[in-house]
Amino acid sequence: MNRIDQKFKEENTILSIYFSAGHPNLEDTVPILKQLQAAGVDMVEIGLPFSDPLADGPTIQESSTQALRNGMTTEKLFTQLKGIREHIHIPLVLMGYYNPMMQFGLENFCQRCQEIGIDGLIIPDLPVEVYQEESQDLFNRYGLYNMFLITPQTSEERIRYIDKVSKGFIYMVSSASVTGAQSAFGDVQTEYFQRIQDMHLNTPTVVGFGISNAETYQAATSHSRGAIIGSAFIKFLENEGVERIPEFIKSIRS
Amino acid sequence: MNRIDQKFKEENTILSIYFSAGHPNLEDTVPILKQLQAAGVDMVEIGLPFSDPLADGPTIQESSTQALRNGMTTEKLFTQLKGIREHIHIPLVLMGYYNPMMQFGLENFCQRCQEIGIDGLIIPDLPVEVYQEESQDLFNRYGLYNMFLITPQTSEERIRYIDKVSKGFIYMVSSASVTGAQSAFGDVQTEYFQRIQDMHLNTPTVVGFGISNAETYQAATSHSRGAIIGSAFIKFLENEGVERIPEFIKSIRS
Amino acid sequence: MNYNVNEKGYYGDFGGAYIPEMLYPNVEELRQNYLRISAEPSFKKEYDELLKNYVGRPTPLYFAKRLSEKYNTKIYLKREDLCHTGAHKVNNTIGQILMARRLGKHRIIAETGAGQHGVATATVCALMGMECIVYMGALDIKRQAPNVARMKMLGAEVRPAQSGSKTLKDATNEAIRDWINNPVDTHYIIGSVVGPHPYPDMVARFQSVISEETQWQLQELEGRNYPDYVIACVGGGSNAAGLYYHYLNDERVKIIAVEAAGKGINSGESAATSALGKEGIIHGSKTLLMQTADGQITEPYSISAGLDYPGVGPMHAHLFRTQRAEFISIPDQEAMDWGLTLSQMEGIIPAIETAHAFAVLDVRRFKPEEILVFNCSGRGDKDLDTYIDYFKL
Amino acid sequence: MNYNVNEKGYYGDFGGAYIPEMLYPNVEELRQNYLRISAEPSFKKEYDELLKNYVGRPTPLYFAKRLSEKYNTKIYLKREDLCHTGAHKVNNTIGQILMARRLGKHRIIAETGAGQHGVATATVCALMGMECIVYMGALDIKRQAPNVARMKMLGAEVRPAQSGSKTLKDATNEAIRDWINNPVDTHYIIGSVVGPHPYPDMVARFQSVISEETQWQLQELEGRNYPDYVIACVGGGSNAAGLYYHYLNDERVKIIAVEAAGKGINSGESAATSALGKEGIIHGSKTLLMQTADGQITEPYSISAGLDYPGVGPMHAHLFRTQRAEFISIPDQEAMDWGLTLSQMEGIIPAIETAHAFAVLDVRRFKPEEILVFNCSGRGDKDLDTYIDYFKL
Ligand SMILES: Cc1ncc(COP(=O)(O)O)c(C=O)c1O
Ligand SMILES: Cc1ncc(COP(=O)(O)O)c(C=O)c1O
Repeated sequence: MNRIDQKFKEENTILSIYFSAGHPNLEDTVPILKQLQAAGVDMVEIGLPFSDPLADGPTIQESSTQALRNGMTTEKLFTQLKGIREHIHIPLVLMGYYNPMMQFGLENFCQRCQEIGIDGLIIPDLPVEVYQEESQDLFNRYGLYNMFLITPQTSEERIRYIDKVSKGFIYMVSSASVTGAQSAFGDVQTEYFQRIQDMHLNTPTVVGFGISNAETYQAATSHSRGAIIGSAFIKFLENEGVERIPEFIKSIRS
Repeated sequence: MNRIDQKFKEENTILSIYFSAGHPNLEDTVPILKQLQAAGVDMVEIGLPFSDPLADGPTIQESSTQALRNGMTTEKLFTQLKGIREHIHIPLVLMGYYNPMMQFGLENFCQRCQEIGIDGLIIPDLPVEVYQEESQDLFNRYGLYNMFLITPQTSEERIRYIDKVSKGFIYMVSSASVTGAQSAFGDVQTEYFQRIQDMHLNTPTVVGFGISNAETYQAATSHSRGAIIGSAFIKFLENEGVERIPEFIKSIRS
Repeated sequence: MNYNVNEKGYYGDFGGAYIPEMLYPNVEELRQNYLRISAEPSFKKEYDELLKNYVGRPTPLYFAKRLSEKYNTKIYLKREDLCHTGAHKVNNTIGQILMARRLGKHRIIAETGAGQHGVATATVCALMGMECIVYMGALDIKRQAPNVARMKMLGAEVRPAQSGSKTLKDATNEAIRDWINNPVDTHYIIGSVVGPHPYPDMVARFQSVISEETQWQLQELEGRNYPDYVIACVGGGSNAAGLYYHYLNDERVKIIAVEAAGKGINSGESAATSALGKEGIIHGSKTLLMQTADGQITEPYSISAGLDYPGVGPMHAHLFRTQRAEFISIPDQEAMDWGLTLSQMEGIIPAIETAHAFAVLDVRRFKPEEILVFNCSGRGDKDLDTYIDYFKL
Repeated sequence: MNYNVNEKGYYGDFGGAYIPEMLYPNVEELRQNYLRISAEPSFKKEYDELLKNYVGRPTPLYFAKRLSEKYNTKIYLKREDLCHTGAHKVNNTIGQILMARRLGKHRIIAETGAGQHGVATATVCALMGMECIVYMGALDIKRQAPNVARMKMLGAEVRPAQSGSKTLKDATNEAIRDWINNPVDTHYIIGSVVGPHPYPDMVARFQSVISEETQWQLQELEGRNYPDYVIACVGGGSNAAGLYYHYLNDERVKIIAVEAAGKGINSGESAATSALGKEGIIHGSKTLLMQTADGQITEPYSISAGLDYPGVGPMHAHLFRTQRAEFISIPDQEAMDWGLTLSQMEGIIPAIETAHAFAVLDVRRFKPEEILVFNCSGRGDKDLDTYIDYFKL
């Protein structure tokens, strides 16, 4: 069974963390993963940095730019992650834009993911229709789940469609906004969470974008199966360093 | 008899000097006139300064601008010239643009000229046709001659016409060029002088523009009844001062 | 009354050719030939084709919807700003360069203030492969660097006028001097309806394409070929002359001329010739001009270089004196504000000259059914530095 | 072969809509409606009238006599430089603003590099009284001060893109982010035939008025409605797409696309996408783009800001791959020299982008009877500073 499915079976509420590989320092990838697992995080999205991350907010953009400056590449990331499964058992998702994957060679990319033990991919600029036409077969062949996003503007019809195509989880974008921390959710978001909850989808939903603290984590997970923290975690990393990751995780789950 | 006619009767070769009233210093007008007469000059053109002397070269322009800065006005000039005939007996011609005369009031202007004893006017921007229509009668009434210019481009027909209208002398522009000293005349100019001489006009011709030294004076007067020196005299005045005027005149007639 | 020029080159009391004898052959050659040449079919064909295929005529007659709503009247803009080189000036330079060629001239001179006429002249000279010298006040050369660069790009020589106050008036003097010095091979392309006859009439005729087009465009748009008002700014007066031309003798059409009041008519820094000027002679023409009691021409002032001229063309002096046109003067500040208003309400950044005309909307009332045609004489790109400075953009 | 877009939004291998889900509703709404809306009679009427009365269309098809003589072939210039705001860009922004209104949007965003598209967008927003935000690289804001001022004059807000290299690519990213953040009330006016389907097709259709006019103009001038060559510069490719459009499937017409070689194709400072690019995804479209082996998009370089883009539209990628079009790349120096040549031979100062296209005359031979149509995509006023610096004018 895919580790993602396994995790959603085992845990009621999933805490997932996003970080950009190669940031703050080029070789931080593995130490961060170890710290996160040790701190009890349920899942990790490893960001493959891209020069033009147009679906990301300023914090992730900057971490991505810094990672590239540090020398991060697709090949480099795969090299870092080689053998990672000797230490890391939680589900690992690679999150990146489509172009670097295409240039790496899509099949080659999938094969390397499989070798390493990557469980799934999130590719923000690969819409579901294109996925079905261009890459679904390939991803399946290498046992990779592809996760899709839904937003407050996604129509019910389309949500149902995405639900049908989805494996693993659905990434539920909290608001019509590129990623970036916010300190609380408003009524609009709560209503949206409720609306999705009431749809009783087959695929579990995980809320992302704007989760930054215990309060927002709480709010998100009361309507969904989990939450993904990105910007807030990256800012913490920058300010406090890899060693203090457990404190961050504790503050969320407190 | 008008002093101009008288002079052309008396003298075979006329040396006439132009200067801008009020330049180099506001009160130089009368001293300059006295020096010129004493030095044996036959006639003087007194320039009435104008802000936009578009038929003049740089030297005269600048002297004109300086004169205005010094405070020269039409009224001021008339005041300076009041009683001048007690000392000055050679013909005096006022040379100026039409607009300041219009503003002074054309009749008023003529009357003041007559009172002072001015013999004639040169108004570069008053063409002969307009003169005939607008001012001939008036000028006649106040005994003022109006002198016209001809240039190397003036057609024979037009020269004959101007000759018919003219009194005093015809101002023969030496070359197609705004005033400004040159050190010698070329073949083109000599041919032009000859051509005009061969027309045997009724009105005496005086060459102006580009007379700067004995040589050009010589060349001009060998084909005409006289020459007018402007720019060269003004430069001399600026550099050497009013007192040394006799030297300048001597250098021309040597 | 007839408001066109008479046979002797006068508009009522104004006009004529008060020129030095040195210019007589050139001006006379032009006077004797300009009507004949411009009536030749081959001339008309070449002129019309260049206006169409090169200049981009007809320029639109654009109904300004938002402005019309705001002022509750019908406002049309004659879009001379869309002409090649960015202003109406080129209508005239195209005509004159063709005239110059037919007169056998191969050297062109011009004066320029803001540089628009200089650019339009340099442009047609490049088009015809003719030598071009543009006189421009040394001060204006510094103030209008982009237009100087355009002229140089176009292969023209820009000669600084160092005399006087080193602005437009002096550049005109220098150009005239050049013409005096080069009487045979040179044609002087004057940039407005000023100068000795036949220039005011010739330039007005070349610019009259503006009202000629306006007639059929209005016919198409409004079912009648005349407006209630024609409104234009007046520097020398060429864009205004062009817009008024075919309506001069049509008393159904009211004429408004807008001059630059500068810092205010009584400030001593103004270019409102009709208010401040007296009859006199400037650049070969009897007209209204700003001058001292002693007849010295005064330096005008306007924030817009193209209106910064101490006279108006003789046609306009006549329209003023006969009250055929109403003259209104607009200070710098209102003109600048209108530059912004037109930009933000209609998406058209006008030349500051042009902006003056629109300020009429704030000082006169118009009826809802009245049709106003404004001459949008030029675009504001040349004025960006001034706008930037003024509005701290 | 058919070179138009197919139903799925692809030109051969290129095109599509590789967009984040957050953009799906907007892009999908556009995709479902753009053909229907632009076919509505009321839309066509409004669009055509604005092109005519506001933009100044038709733009002339000008026979460049001196250039034709020098190169011994028939050279026509399609005069998009005469459009209101100074380039072809406005054909598209007029269309898109009308589209946006019909989609009920009342807030407009755009990206801009040199500022031409930003000005064209700010212009139509002013015209319609709509809010306008233009994203522009912080570096470009400094380099293109006059166009920034024009946008501000027009009432637009210019927001600096501080990410990445602070130029066009980053401004586009910022605009996309804004759209993600404002999914309901905002329309994003993309400035070239780039971005996710239906943008490349929609923009090409709005620009296709260029070849539509060229057809009847050539018919009038040459008695046949097609030339032997259509030649245009390609940044994103919108002016080229407009000129090629009605000739895409007419094999009698040869297509030449001119890219910016910058300091030379192998210098590391170039924008010659066809020579240096590989298939990939940029700004939502699968196309050719300049990128590292690792798939990071590289910063392009060209002296002309409008060609300084690391990709080309998918139509052009397809024209290149199928060899329907010949791609030529021209270095900075030749382009600049052509800026001067066109100025001095025809009196037209071209945008530096535009100047690139003409350099084809030096690298290809044409026959005397062949008819070439160059797209004169924009005027060079925006580039004066660059010209001044480069030629020390
Ligand atoms: C745009 C524009 N409008 C008006 C003028 C004023 O000239 P005129 O009064 O001759 O139209 C100028 C002169 O440069 C100009 O550039
Ligand atoms: C005048 C001009 N030409 C060409 C371009 C390049 O754009 P495109 O390739 O979309 O026509 C630009 C872009 O700013 C431009 O301003």
